[in-house]
Amino acid sequence: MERIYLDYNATTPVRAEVRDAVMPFLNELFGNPSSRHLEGRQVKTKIEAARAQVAAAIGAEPERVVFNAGATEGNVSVLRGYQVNYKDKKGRNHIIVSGVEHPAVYDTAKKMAGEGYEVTFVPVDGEGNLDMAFLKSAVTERTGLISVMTVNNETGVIYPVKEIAKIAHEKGALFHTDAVQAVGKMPFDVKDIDADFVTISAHKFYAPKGVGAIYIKKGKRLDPLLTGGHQESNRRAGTENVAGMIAMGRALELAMGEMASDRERIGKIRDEFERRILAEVPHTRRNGGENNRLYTTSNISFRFVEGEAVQLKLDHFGIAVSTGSACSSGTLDPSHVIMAICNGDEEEAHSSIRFSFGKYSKMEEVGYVVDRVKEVVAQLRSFSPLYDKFLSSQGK
Amino acid sequence: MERIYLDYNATTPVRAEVRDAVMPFLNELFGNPSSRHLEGRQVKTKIEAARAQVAAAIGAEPERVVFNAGATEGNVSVLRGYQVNYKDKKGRNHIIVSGVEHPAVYDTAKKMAGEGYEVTFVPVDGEGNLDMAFLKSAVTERTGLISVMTVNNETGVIYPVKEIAKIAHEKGALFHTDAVQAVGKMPFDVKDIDADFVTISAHKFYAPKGVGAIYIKKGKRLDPLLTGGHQESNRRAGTENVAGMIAMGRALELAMGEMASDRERIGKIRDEFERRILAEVPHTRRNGGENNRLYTTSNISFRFVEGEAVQLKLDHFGIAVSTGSACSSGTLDPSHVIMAICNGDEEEAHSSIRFSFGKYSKMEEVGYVVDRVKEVVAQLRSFSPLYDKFLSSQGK
Amino acid sequence: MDYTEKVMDHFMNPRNVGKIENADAIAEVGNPSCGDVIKMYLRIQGETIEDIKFQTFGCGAAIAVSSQTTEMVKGKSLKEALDLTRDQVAEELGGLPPIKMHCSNLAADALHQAVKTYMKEHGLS
Amino acid sequence: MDYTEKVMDHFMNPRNVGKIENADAIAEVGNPSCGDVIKMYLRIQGETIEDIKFQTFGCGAAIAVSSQTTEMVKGKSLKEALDLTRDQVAEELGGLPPIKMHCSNLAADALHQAVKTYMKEHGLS
Ligand SMILES: Cc1ncc(COP(=O)(O)O)c(C=O)c1O
Ligand SMILES: Cc1ncc(COP(=O)(O)O)c(C=O)c1O
Repeated sequence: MERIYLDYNATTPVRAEVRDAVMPFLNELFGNPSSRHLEGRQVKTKIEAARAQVAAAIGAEPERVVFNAGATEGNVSVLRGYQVNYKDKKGRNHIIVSGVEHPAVYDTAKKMAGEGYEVTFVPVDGEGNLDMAFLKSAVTERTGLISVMTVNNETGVIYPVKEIAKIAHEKGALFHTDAVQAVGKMPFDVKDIDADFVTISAHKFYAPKGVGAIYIKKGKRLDPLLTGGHQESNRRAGTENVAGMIAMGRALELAMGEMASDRERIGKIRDEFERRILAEVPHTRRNGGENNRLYTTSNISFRFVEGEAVQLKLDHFGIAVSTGSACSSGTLDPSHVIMAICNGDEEEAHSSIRFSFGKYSKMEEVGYVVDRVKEVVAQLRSFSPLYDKFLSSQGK
Repeated sequence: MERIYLDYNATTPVRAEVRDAVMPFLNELFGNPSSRHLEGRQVKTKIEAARAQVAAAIGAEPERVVFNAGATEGNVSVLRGYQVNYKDKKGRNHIIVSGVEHPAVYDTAKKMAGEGYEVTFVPVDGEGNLDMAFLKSAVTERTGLISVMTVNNETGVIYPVKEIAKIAHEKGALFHTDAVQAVGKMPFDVKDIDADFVTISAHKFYAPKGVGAIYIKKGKRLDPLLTGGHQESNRRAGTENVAGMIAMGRALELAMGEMASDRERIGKIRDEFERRILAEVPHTRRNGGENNRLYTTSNISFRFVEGEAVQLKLDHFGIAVSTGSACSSGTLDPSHVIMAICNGDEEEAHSSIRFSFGKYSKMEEVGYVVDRVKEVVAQLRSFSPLYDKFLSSQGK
Repeated sequence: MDYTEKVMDHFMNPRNVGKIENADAIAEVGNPSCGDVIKMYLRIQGETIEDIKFQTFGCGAAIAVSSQTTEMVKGKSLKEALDLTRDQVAEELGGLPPIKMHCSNLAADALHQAVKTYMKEHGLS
Repeated sequence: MDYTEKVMDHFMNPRNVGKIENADAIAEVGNPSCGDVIKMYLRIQGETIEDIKFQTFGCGAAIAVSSQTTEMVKGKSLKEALDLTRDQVAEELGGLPPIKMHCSNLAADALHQAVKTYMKEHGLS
């Protein structure tokens, strides 16, 4: 049986058109873009075209796009590098990040807190929405950077980045958004948001892993993380991942043309799936408010059973899903995101599963997936001591 | 006519076997290696196999190899991260680097000098050899790191890294070598050298650009540059460049099998080329001693003419070479490497051309290249005011 | 993080799941906030574990470890049950991912706790 | 760093290269350590540049700029030569890479220096 992949938020397959675009760069177009000879110049021209494609997809000027090795590098670059915009560097060492950021922001900010930065984490409510009043009152004249993601990777919750950018700017702070889960999937315009820095990652929109980009607003700077080479206009040293850049440009170009129809089609599948799960599997809870969520994602807690067990059994039935984020799979703790949204109810946090849909998802698969989820959850509950206790407490 | 590529030190084409190895990862093997489902686990297994291939090529245990986005990231990671090995961090903020390092080390070290580190640059002589007495006397109890490349990218000069590692260790300093131009081309063994850190880059040995690795000796650590993900055993966060890693492993595996014969064959071509150039073009100088040099590289100064002009004309005749390093092409200054070796004679430095040979170089091409070099240099000299002055001074 | 075939077998087809009504000994270890709760039910005849069942809330490893543990002590003496170590269980399963060795490998603890309580209550030693 | 077709044409086929024996005016600018030396030789008749030649040590841009400059002033008056700017030369070439605008675009300087010296020596103004 064909497997059913429902982990598009973790990564996506490389689409055929993108693969085709890349092939010449694994063949005859092999020059180093920094080389002045024909082999180099040819490639240079192509990576500049890819830069223009990426820029167009986010409403930026091409020269404001800096390619890198992915959004982890992007996020770290922004957090580590933003201070160069402030003459009095010491005066702006307060950063504000949401409590549901990806580890590349969240853990990096935590580390910075141990290095003399003042870091404020903004909490979310049970639907995953940011406490905006808290955020507003946290901004001071010493705040240098506010970093809030556009779309959460675990829940799909969308954040009011335009409003937050305004709050930041009113106090002279810079605004960064990790737009990894947004770009290529929903309309996103750096100018409309008025973001100072934006990070994106190619492998979330059907291009290969290990390439991404930062948008840096005109007039703003980042102290480069990688030094010792003039590449990317002195903003990111190192021989370019040429094939990756080409792929990223092409993938975004394609994504732009298909965004509206994907949104419609994939959203319907996700909605139908979620409706059925919540209706047919008892003791479930959606993590993240129903609205104000990206159409790709459904994060569900199945009470009394542990997420990994559900995920493993579904895997056995040919269905790929994830517990929290793939990125936290090196630890045993539930992700800080789900913990935040579960209001500290760790049991519910341990019971969460993320289903994320994408280009190759089919409505016809929903029935099979729902049936398997029902079966797996029922089976695991049949010997769950927590479920047993719950039943007893209900007098059953 | 087919072009003749003589810029293998800048970058290499992806070889067919490597391309073949990569293809499945741009197709069905698309999972995120951090994912626990089948799609993820399959890929995880493969990147671990690639790690073992890389490790085998440098005599390391697989778990000591950390993949990254290339040697620029690798070099910066080492320079920025080594202090974590010293309890008294402030006590070991002296670093020693050679005066002929790649900008990723050289410029980064310069930047660190402006940030409170004490940095010593070790000079080279007219043949490109390190002043070992200077180096020895520069090491103190406060020296934390010595970084000397294994092979220079511009001249091919080979450095006595084993000896330098010993000098470092005697004073309790760590030793790093940028082995980008050595690994895959000549025998290289981290244990024999007793290096603490080694950086390598895939695109120098017929794999794609934008992927590399660091070797970190057992018991040694680097404070990670990229944080916020457990990848690479918490040593380098970020979704992996899977295709790149696979390519790198396969390319090194192939390189190991072919190293001896390549060395023999390519070395003969380089030697014949160099012999003829030095014999047939007057007023030339080899940058780098004749022996103790990698068999791939020939760096020649053509007095009275400027390097870029020579390079451009050769490009027009279908021959790709470089002036200094591709990496310094963003500036107009001759590279610090060639300057160092020319003993500050900037005219000679401006006149240097690097010819670097590789797998697809052919002995039959030497004649054509030598003829074109002769023609181009003669033509440019015909209207060089410096040549004119020289002739007058000779009474001609 | 790969599980061995044997872990997967015990996980997919856990042996001895459920409760024993009027069990002679019961013990529960772990707690939901750690992601693992293991409850053991024992029927004891003399010094022999006549029957054993478990309920587990936890990951694949926790379930497999519970199942494997019950198999290893069913029909064995209380003394043998006390001698069984976590490491023996893990070994019998062909190993566990390092990250799972500590947290999810709780079944032996639950077993020991149940047996010890039983022995105390029945004046055994 | 791409050169325009016209730059490449002047670079590959430079016009007016060489020296003029017994030139009426000569000037040299730049120095080898900058990577560019441009030397201009002028033959002047009355107020007209009858002939002009150059020698250049330098990159592609330096050579193209030299060649282009000589073409632009050959047969022109000294005044016109003095009015010619570096930017006009670059523009006539269809532009130069930004990094080359300053360093390699020295030919107009050499020309001006030669013309000014000539005018001083001949009491022109
Ligand atoms: C000696 C040396 N070190 C470092 C680098 C930089 O590595 P990368 O191109 O992977 O950034 C290069 C080549 O570019 C090199 O030749
Ligand atoms: C929201 C978000 N930010 C950052 C990242 C990290 O990006 P990358 O995988 O390119 O390192 C991810 C995904 O892994 C993500 O979902």
